[in-house]
Amino acid sequence: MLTVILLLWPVAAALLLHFFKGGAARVAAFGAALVELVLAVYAALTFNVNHTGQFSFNHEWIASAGINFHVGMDGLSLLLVLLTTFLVPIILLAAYRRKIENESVFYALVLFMETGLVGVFTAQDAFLFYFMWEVALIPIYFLAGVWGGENRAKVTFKFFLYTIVGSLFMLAAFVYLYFQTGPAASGLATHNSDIASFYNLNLSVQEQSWLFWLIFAAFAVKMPIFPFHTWQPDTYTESPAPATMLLSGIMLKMGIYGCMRWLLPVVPSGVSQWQNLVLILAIIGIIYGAIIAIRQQDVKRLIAYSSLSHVGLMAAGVFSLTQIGLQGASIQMLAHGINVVGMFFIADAIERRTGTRTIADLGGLTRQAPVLTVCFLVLLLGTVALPLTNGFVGEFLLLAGVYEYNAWMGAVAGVTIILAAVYLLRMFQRVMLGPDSSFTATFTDLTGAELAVLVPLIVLVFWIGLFPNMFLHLSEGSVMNILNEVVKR
Amino acid sequence: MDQNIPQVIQTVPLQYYVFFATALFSIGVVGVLTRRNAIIIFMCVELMLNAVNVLLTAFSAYRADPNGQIFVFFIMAVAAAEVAVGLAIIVMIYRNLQNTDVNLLNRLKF
Amino acid sequence: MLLAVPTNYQPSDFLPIIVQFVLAIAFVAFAMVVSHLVGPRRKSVVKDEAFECGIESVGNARTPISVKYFLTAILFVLFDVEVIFMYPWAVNFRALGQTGFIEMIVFLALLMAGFTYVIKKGVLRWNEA
Amino acid sequence: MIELPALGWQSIVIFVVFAVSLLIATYCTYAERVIAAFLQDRVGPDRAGPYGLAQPLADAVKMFTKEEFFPGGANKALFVFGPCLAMITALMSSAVIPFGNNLTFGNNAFFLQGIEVNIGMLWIFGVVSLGVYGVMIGGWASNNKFSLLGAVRAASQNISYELAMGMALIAVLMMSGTLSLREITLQQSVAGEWHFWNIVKQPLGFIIFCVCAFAETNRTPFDLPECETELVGGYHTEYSSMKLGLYLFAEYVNIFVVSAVMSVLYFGGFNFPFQYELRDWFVNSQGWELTSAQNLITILGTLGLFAKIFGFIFFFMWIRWTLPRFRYDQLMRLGWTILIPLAVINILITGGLILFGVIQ
Amino acid sequence: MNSIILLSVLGLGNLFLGFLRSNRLLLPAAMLMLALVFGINLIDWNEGAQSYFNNMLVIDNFSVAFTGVVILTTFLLIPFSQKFVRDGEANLAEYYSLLLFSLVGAVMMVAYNHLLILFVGIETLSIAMYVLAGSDKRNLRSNEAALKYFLMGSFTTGILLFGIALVYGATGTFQLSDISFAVQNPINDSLQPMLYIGMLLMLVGMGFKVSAAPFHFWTPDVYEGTPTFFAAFMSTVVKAAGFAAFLKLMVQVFPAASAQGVWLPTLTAMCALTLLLGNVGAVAQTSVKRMLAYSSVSHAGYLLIGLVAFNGQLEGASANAIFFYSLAYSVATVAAFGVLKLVADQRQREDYNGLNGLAKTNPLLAFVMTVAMLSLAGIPLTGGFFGKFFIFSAAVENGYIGLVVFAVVMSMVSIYYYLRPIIAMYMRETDVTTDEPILVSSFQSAALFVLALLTVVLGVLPGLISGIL
Repeated sequence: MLTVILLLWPVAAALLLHFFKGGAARVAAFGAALVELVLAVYAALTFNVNHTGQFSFNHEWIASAGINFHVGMDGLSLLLVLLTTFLVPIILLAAYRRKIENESVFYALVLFMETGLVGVFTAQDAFLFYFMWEVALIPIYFLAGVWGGENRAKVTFKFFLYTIVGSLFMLAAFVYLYFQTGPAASGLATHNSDIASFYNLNLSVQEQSWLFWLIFAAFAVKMPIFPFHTWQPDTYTESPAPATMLLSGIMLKMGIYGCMRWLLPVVPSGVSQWQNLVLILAIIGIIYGAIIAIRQQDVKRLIAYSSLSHVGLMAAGVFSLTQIGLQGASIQMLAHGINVVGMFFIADAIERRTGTRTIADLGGLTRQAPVLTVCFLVLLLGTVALPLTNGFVGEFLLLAGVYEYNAWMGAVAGVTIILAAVYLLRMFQRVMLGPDSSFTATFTDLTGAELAVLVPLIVLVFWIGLFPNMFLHLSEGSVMNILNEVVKR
Repeated sequence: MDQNIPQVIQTVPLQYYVFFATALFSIGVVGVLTRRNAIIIFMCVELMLNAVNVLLTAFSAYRADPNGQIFVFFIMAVAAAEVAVGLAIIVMIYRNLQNTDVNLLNRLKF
Repeated sequence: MLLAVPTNYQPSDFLPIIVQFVLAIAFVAFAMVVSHLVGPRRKSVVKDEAFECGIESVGNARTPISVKYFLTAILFVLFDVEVIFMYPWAVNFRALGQTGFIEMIVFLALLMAGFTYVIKKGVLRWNEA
Repeated sequence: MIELPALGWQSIVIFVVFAVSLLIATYCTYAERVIAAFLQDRVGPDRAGPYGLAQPLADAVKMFTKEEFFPGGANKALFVFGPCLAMITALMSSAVIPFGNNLTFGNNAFFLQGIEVNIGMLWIFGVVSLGVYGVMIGGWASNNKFSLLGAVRAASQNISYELAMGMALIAVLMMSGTLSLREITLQQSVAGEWHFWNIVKQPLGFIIFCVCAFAETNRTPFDLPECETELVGGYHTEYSSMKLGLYLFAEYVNIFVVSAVMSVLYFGGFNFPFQYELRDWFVNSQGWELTSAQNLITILGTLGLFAKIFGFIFFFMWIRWTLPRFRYDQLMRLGWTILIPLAVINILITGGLILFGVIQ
Repeated sequence: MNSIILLSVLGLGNLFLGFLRSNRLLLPAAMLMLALVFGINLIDWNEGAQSYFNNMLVIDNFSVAFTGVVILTTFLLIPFSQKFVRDGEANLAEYYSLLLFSLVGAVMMVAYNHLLILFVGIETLSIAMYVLAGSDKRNLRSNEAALKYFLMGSFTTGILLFGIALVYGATGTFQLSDISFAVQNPINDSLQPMLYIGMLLMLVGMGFKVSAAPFHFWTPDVYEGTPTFFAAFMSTVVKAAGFAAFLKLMVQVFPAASAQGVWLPTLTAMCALTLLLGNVGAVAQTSVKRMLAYSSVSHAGYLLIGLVAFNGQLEGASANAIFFYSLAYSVATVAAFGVLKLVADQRQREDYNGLNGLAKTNPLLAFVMTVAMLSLAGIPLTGGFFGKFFIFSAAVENGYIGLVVFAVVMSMVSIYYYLRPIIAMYMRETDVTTDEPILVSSFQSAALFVLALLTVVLGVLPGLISGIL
């Protein structure tokens, strides 16, 4: 039931937001997001790591088709719900003082999206999952499209088309799987789409082989894995900062989560058949993203490519099919979400002050804005995976997982850390150090509100870095279950 | 009611009616597809309907089943309504255009 | 069977119609041919002009005429078909009995409703438009 | 195939009917003038032949020898076709009218009727309606504004009154239950009851039918299509010689046919009062054979029918010189808003009376 | 049956309301009438099959459901006729009455059990639509639309009738169940070809009516020329009723395996072609109205999938799917046309750029249009998604995977043109012609809101009506 409340509260709040105008809407939205966070934390506190499928709720949705409104949380879901509910207020806070037209609509969309995201992470029914998957897409499309930059129409169109086409493949696969299932519990329909039924299907290797690609297409686009990524840098760049944060901080994770929940256990043979290829693609993505990032002149684009590189690593970890890799992915999802949101926030803060995102135009911010520099550095180091930061735990586990699967691949993937250090530190050096440019002459340091955004992020950077077990512990049971399902067949 | 009628009618083989109706119908179809004057097209359509009427009447008579002929009544009634509307449309166009050639009506392109 | 079909008629009963048709055509053709042969023919441009009471005729005679005529024609088509519907009913009136009569009252009520509408709509107001 | 003798007899009847209708139409022109003269208290045609009886023939000769005129800009084929069509349709309708009961010679019974079909009424109705095409085509083909206007008026008027006419007929059909004119006629004869004629049961229907018949034949007071004060000659303004003759002729043939139809439908057709009594008198008192008596009655009936027809024709002419012409909108309003509702009311009354057994 | 009588009588009554001095009463009256009919119609729900006129007309859940769809659609559409009221349109009462009369036809089409009723229903619907297509008398485009629609429509009727005649000749009856029986147990093998030709001609006729390719070519022209308000009616009510009739025809008349062997491949090919031409055609358009016309063709394609995948009875999954799809599609289309009409009435343009900046000047219009477009594109959270979903599932269940894959690809294509209005509204700037807010009465706003709400409710809680047949 708690899950349902988690799902419904943001929607309700989004609808109520219509009655607020301007600043009041901002406060109300933030309040609503905080309430959601409190609920999620409450869920986390009452969560029993030894049980799966908690807070679950199962009710007929489309009785005639055996589709149920089945939601519930295990550790992995909880982790991502926590991430979502934590980041949304942060993002809302980040939008504070931004000049936004139609504020109430903007915030309503963000809250609306939160429902979609929570829905994706908690859905226990294939069609519900797909439904929520798309529900999360629509608001972000409008957030990016309406409040975005110059090229937004074209860019968001591309984004929308990519993701929707990918997810249609997934839907097709789900429909196919659906027709392989037995009758629904209610007995009204001849099939059902519960996750448990999907896990228990007897599919031939060949079926799994093509089903794999259908389902994978959706996730690969969303993450994005290397050849499916072309929408990503443009979209990240053109979107307004809050949308970029939502995209990179949370939406990316939908893909990874989807792979773990809906791909590996459903078509295990298909996965093992294509595992190598996916890993290679992921590693190409890592290297490719990193190399392109080095060449970038635009701060936002650079972060976007870095994100691409990191996602590649997460995907590689997931597809290593090792416990350690999956665990690494779980924690890295959290870490990356926090880091990348922080990075984009800082990039946005700089852009708002200077009016430019071009690295060459910037420089010497350290002197005018020491607090900003410190925050930036911490997040950057987290991203570079310095020990004691959150990034380290994730990347280490991921690399270990990939290494366990194939040492060579592990080695190549490891390059990511070096490359990340290269492009990130280079950016830091050009932007923060060095002589002032005409753009940065009147730079001011972070305001209180901006600090309020960054402090919780930085606290978490260290918290996860220092006490990763708190989080790993949460997801361990789920990861084991997933691997069991994979091994079982 | 009367078994005599179909026998009398059957002195002309059914195929003749079918061929005749099909020929009429085909003439109508060809006319609709090739002619460019709205009135002529319209008349070709009426020809098609009449072919149907012939066919239905023939079948109906052969089977001593009145349903076919009742159908014909309805076709005639409906055709009359169609004529009414169709002529009104054509008159309307003529008053605007002074012409009934459908080729002139190409403001809406295919 | 709904329609009463008298039994003692044969399709061949209609054959004499051909005879009459031939007669009619023959008479008309005779009249036309004879008058063509007998009558004089003197053409002239002035004579061939349309006769409009001596006033020089202007414009094409195939001009659009009042739309009221079209309306009348269209209405006739509709009402005439409805009347045609009544023929089989009338012929079988006794067989159909009371139900048939009630149905026809409904039919006529609808017909008259349309009729009233048409009249009220001003089809017969010839001095307008 | 049909046996030749039957067709032969019927052909003879058709031929006779044809000739008679032409003759009557011809003498209608004479009658019209004579009656006009009588009503206006002046001398009618009296030069050609005794009492001017050869006048129609003279007219015919004149028509044949007049110049055949084609106006410039006319569509020649249609210009010729118009009067032909008018005439053909007029001539086609007469054959189904039952002019008499059967004559019996030995074992053979002959109907005094050209064509006995079960849909006689529909036939007349259908063919007569075609007549309007003749008018329309002729008027349009003339390329004359008066003609066109006359033709359009004629068409509108004809179709308008055809509705009321059809509806008036429905009431008759409800009583008779058949479309055969012969059956309808026979139903109007019950021994000892000459008033069994439909006019008794259908007075309203008859009035409607009669008015419509005037309009259908374009007779005064409904002769708008050719009203000389407005439209010169109406649709036949441009016509001359025999083509004009055919139009005029067709009108009189139509008068004849309509009169015959009215007689058949409402005035008992070839039935006449006390016919059964007369027959019985011949058989019982004079000792005639039944067939001979019957034949005599048949012939008398035929003569009676013609008497009725002549009466109606006289009525037509009488009206012509009595009533003024309608204005066009009055004419259309009469047709649409008075006659049609009246006809509907007539149908309802008839239906009710039949269902309640008041009339059989 | 009640709804047929009521609609006819009310339509007639409405006609006479037109003689009142003011036409302000007409709109509420029409809405009241439709609401009344809608309620009366529901009385027959779950009452079992009731047959009328010697079993020529059968009212069962199927017909009640589709009657509900067409009446609801009309009800939701009617508020957009307010401009007519404002402008003092002289023939307003006639328009409403024609709509009501055409609904009579639609109801007959969904309730027929005898080909005569099908024919009369189709014609009642069509003839009213011919008139309405040309209702903008002075506008040549409207004239032409009327003429094209009329010529194509009557041509189609001829084809359909010839088909009916041949089927009658082969089976000796017009009654659906009797025909079905005769098809399964042919009396005379020599008549089979006639039956099949007749069947195919009927297929073609119905294909024309629902504008399935290759018989769709008239659709864009007609829709474009027809006044927007009536084009909306055409693409919703006419289509829904047409498909209900089509489905009933195929399901009840020709389920026999031998017959299926003939019409199923034909229909499948038609379906694929419709999808292709509809979607590809829509991509190339610059006018929103034409785009919607092509989109309606493409939706005919999706509905045809449901027809291809029918599973033998009117209560089956594909009937449900077609029902749901019709409703979702109708609601979304009405919303789209409604917004388009409001915009086009004021801005005098129907191209994409006419929508520029609508989000700024009229957020509600933009929102409703967006919901409509997303629904038509089949994006979740809207009824259109579940419509497609049910249709595709029905098809997959019956093994038409190839067709479904093709349809999915085509619906990807469709996203391109459905997003264009959204892009125009939200992401393009206003210009001189578009910076004035569109005047929308609160009444119309309410209607738009209801339309959007209905679309979303269908998209969130499809279970409410998805399995009711």
